[in-house]
Amino acid sequence: MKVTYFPGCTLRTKAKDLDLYARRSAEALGIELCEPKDWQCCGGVFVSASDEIATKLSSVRALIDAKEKEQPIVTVCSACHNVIKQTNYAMQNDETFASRVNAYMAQEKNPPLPYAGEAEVLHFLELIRDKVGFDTLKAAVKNPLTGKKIAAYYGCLLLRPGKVMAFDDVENPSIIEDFIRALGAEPVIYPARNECCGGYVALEDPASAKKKSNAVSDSAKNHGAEMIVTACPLCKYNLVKNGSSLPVVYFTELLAEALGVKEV
Amino acid sequence: MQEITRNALVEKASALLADGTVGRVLAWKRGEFDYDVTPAVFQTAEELARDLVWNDFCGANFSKYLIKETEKSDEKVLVFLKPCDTYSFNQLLTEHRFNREKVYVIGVPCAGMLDVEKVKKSAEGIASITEDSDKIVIETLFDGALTLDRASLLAERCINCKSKKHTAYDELLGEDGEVLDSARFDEVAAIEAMTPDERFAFWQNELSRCIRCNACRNVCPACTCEKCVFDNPASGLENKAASDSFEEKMFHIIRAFHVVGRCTDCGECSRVCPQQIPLHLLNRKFIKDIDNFYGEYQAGAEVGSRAPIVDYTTEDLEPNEAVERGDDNA
Amino acid sequence: MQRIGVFVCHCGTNIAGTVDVKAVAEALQYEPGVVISKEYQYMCSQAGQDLIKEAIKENNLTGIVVCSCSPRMHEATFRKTAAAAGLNPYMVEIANIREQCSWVHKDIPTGTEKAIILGKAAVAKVNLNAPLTPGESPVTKRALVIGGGIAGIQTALDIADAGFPVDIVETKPTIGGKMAQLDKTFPTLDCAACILTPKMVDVAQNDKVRIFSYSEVTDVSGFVGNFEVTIKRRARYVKEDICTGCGLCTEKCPQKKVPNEFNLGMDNRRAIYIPFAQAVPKVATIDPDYCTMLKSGKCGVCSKVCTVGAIDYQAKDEYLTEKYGAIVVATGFNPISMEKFDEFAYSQSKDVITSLELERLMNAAGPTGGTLLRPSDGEHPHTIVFVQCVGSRCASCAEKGKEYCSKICCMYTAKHAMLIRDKYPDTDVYVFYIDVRTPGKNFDEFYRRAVEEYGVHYIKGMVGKVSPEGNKLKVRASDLIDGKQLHIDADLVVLAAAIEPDKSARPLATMLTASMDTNDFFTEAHPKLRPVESPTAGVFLSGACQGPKDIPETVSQAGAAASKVIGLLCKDKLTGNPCVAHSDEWMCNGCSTCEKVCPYGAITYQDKEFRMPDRTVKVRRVASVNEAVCQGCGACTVACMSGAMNLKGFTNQQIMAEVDAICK
Amino acid sequence: MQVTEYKPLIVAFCCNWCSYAGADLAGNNRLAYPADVKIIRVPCSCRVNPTFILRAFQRGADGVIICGCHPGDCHYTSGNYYTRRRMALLFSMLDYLGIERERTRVEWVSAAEGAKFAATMNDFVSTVAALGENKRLEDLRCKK
Amino acid sequence: MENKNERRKEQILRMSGVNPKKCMRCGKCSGTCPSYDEMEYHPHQFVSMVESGDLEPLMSSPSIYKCLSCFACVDRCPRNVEPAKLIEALRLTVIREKGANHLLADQIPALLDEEMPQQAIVSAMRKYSK
Repeated sequence: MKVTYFPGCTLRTKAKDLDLYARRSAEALGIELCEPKDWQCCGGVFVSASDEIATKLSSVRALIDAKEKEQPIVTVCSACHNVIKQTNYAMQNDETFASRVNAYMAQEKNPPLPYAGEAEVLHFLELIRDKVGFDTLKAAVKNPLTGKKIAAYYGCLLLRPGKVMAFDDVENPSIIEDFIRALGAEPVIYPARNECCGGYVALEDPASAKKKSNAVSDSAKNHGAEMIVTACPLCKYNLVKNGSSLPVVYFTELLAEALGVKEV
Repeated sequence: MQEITRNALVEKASALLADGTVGRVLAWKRGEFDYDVTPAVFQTAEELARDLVWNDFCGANFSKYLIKETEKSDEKVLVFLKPCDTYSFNQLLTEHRFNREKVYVIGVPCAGMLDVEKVKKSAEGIASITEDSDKIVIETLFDGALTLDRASLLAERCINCKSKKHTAYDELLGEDGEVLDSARFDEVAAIEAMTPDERFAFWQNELSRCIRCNACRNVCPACTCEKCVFDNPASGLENKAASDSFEEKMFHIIRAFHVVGRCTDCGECSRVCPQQIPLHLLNRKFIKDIDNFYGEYQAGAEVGSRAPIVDYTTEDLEPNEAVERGDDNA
Repeated sequence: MQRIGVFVCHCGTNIAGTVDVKAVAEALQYEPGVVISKEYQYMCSQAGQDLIKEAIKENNLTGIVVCSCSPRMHEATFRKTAAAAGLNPYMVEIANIREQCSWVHKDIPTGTEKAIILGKAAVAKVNLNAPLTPGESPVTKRALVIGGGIAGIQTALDIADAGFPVDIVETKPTIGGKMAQLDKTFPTLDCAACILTPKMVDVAQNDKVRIFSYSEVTDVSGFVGNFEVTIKRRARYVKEDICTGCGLCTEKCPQKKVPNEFNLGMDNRRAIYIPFAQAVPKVATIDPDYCTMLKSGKCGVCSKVCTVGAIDYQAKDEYLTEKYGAIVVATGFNPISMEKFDEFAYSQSKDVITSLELERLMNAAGPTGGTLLRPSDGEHPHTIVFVQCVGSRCASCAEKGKEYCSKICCMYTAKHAMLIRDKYPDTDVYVFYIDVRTPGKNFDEFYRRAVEEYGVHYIKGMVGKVSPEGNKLKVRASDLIDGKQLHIDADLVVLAAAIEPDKSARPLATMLTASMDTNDFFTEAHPKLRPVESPTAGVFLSGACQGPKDIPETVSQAGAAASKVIGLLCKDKLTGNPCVAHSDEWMCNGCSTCEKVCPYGAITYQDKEFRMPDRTVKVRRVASVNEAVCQGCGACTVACMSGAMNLKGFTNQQIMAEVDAICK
Repeated sequence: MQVTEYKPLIVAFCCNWCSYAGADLAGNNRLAYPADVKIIRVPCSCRVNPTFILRAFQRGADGVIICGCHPGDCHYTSGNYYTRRRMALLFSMLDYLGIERERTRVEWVSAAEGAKFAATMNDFVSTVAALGENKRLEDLRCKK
Repeated sequence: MENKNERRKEQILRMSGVNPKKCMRCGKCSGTCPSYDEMEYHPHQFVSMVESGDLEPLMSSPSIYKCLSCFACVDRCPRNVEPAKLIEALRLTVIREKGANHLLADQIPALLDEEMPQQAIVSAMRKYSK
């Protein structure tokens, strides 16, 4: 299976692990990750104002690339996924926005056909759930993580806005728990798993971010978790920076470990 | 050139006549010239062997004939249907116009039919026509043999073919195709894009040629009324000939309206019009509007579907908006 | 050719002030068919009517046109006048030259000209009128009530009281409905069972009432006064007439792990069961999904212990067809699923419950014997949070809940809060509300008592999230009055779930051709003036199937529906409206298009034999209109492309004649 | 002598339950509208066959308006919903044929909306009057 | 002045696509907001103050920078009002009117640390700048 793979800038710098293990695991699962040529930063945050066009063009370029290759576009970073998915939704549902974007795109060197949200946007976890299947994953596991009690941390970007992301049940998600089970470990359910870590204010108001992050890591710990797993570099940063007493790892690292491809 | 050979049809029909599955066969028969193929009923293998044709001129849609043919005896009727014909077939079944049990349908794949007018324009004094894969060879009385591209002679409805998939059959010759993405609404959109004056002039020009021969109505598989309003003195609409500048418009608007949601866009009306009026553009306008206003609907895609004209939602658009919406589409 | 009389009314100066009535009468007398044309001061007066009657008799008139006020005013008057003179009342047409002419136009030439044209149109129409006679149909003097909750029970009792036989069809093994599950009722706090069960007994013992429990309606045909209904009696594997309801089987059944739906799955029952002690009919039912005997043929304990031999494992569903004159729908409501509101953690914690579940937890016959205990650990909850409007008043585009107010939640929550504070004064009770809606007799007083006397904390604001942490439920909510975000450690959270019509209502509406709104509530014939009738003649509405209702409202509507039914069943014959659709069978194609647009199901198709001109006999499928059901809207006439379907009194030809007359 | 101004001929189909009653109410309240409007009473707007509209135009009408109960308020529950679809398609077709779209209209007028009825008719008459005589759909035989 | 404020309100409503009239004042947004305690004005007040045109106090309040854009209020609002989008539009309006970023580029290095992911920096710029 070939998919268009959008790594995003954080995965090239501070979150190299997230990227590296995603690549190794994908290979082990027989998925070929095709990076779009000349991809640009997704912008880090989806600006919900409908008259913001320029900041969303890089996502549209990546989406058009995927559409032309007739592949789903896959990301591992929650933020990239959120931005690209929301941009795609706006292209499908907001005619004014879409026509303005297409007008911009028509100015490009090799103008593409008008884009109307045809590409399929998948998070790496969705790719595993919907295209690979957790049963297949389970069968591919070489080093089951038996006995580990792991808390899945969703944060907000993967889930919300629920209508747009359509990732899982917003209030009671299960995809990462199912993922953890497939790897042989035991998921820990705790109520703060879909609360915000305070990510975006990390720079602006570290005290507020600390409060939010600690609430998450404390809740996970109180429910008996030994480890927190996340898909988001910013969540990881916030939790670790603010003194999470539990180790925080990327889901791809766990995946690579279970598939026996962590070290090569 | 058609994928299935004429002999395959003859053999199939003869076998079904011989084993008593069917009593009669509805198929195409050669006319005076190679291009004027006509519908015919065959009752013996000999007739079939002698007269049945299957070539690029077999445009006629037999669905409507089944209403009368199935009533004639208790035996089953064998009918050959092209993909587009099966939509009409299903639509007639939806309307309970004949008994499905009395018909044996053989689906025949279709590579598109030729436009007789285009053929006639391209050659004078046609003596015979033969098909050779993507070429058509026309023997003429004056200019010898002409070889033409088959594609250049295709009928408009076949260029814009909406489906190569049979929606009904008992038996299929060859492989079934798919529903196609066609550009059949492009012409409608082009008219919508004109100014009102241009549109009026366009239709005035087209419809004023109408001679009220009723061929469009008589061939239309949706026009199967026991008594047509235009033939019924009690309807207040009866009129045998166009008597004023509006009469023919009224006839065509009402006719198109009577088949709203029922017209499968088989294109027979335009095929038979002796004045070459593009009547399908009226029906297609309704189909396009239905798709835009109420969601896509293809009459005859399945038996028993409910046409949008006899359905509603509480959120439908207002008639005054409908015209404006039409503008945006243009 | 008709012989038509024209009668132009002055209406004092109302018409004559702006219309030259003499000129109108004069102009119309030369219209085709007109033999006499007169004007008079007041046509509707006795003298005016006498003038018309005499003219009809003297001139052997076959039709009349009255140029006067609106037909909505005096059409009925002039029809009676015509009938009194021996003329068919449907040979009368009115030209409205007052409301639609003299009153809206200023000068006499304009008014006169228009009046003449309106008159001509009426003459043109009457030329094509035909005498019409309204049809009559008999009335089956028996009523069907669908649904055996308090609405259905009350309706059935009232109808039976008037001496008419009634059948109740109930899908559950017992009647009683939602009210049977309740503990106390507001605003009087009397026990629900104490007031409901006597009514259940009344209905069971009333010899005019038959109860078909564990049954459903599967088909309805016919029309007002003459419905034919097929009722499916599901196999309960226990002979209803033999079972004594002793309950021995339900004690001995080895299959103990069946979720008890009467207690909303909070405890278990056996595979053979009687839903509750006061069930009516009090007979056991075997649940085929759980009974090992039915599933694998091994067991048979109930049959062995039954002393009267009532068990019948071979039982099959039975169908029964009955005739009814009237049908009452009383299918009731259900709370909506809380699945899409998991910010309140309903599916994550057993201690987040719905209000109906709380009713069972507080009911002496419930899973806890009436002691309020947490479902998770059986402890007494000390802090309880009530969340109002869960799924009610949601924007329609929210796709989660319902746009409407569920109406009953404010009051039952006040009741719950009050009862809890009364029984367990050491409990803190918080109610988060958006608005407290108490428009009912003694309702607001009741709510105020909860606050003032019982010390329930009413907080204006909404709960944002409930997080199960340990054995607590952490509730995060806003307090809009104090401008605070509250964090409450609760032991129990109670959700006031929105209510929705029972799922059986939609297919039932289709069978009855009764209309529903977008929320699947049945629509009434008129929202103010005919609130208990459905627009489909002979179908009546009782209780929450028409909209959210509390018990007092349900009972009064049930009585109202019963009185409408009684009014109908008292009649021996029904007279219809003769202006109904009619199909010309020779022209009909049998295409079924008209049937699709008929809102009343008045059109059916049948295969009929026709003698053809060539003397052969042909079987043709043709439409036929049930004149007793048709209301005369005319939707079918336009759907019919051949023009076979026409509307009496408003035929295609008549309307076109009017168009022609106006456009001449 | 003043030159007679152009008077359009307007046919209005009104449903018996709402719009016809609305027209009566306009009369009761003496709300004037041009006499060019001639009302034909039908039981429901869904009784209006497209044929009637075309017939009116053929015989020389300059505008045709159909009035019914507001959607959701139909006396027959669903009649006006069918009207809405039929007329949406018919009007779109007339427009497609180049016939001035302003000559046809559907309005929902309740029994309580006498003022709306009069206002609607005033507006429709002036719109059609501005278009002038209906040349595109006239019947040469019948028009004087 | 009056007009400027009206125009500004319209602009905010258009940018955000929010119709504050849909709000039924239930306060669920404020009951759900994780940053409630850091705010001077709370999500439900954003909605009602924008509706009444009371924009100045909002635009000069630090509260608009306290929103985490976590969208919990958007998902849980029973009326689809989407307060977070409104707050974002307010923030953008302030920044556009000021013609400068809320955080200045030379302020940022002082706020950074070794581990902070790009994502945070880029989004901080995007979120608080134009």
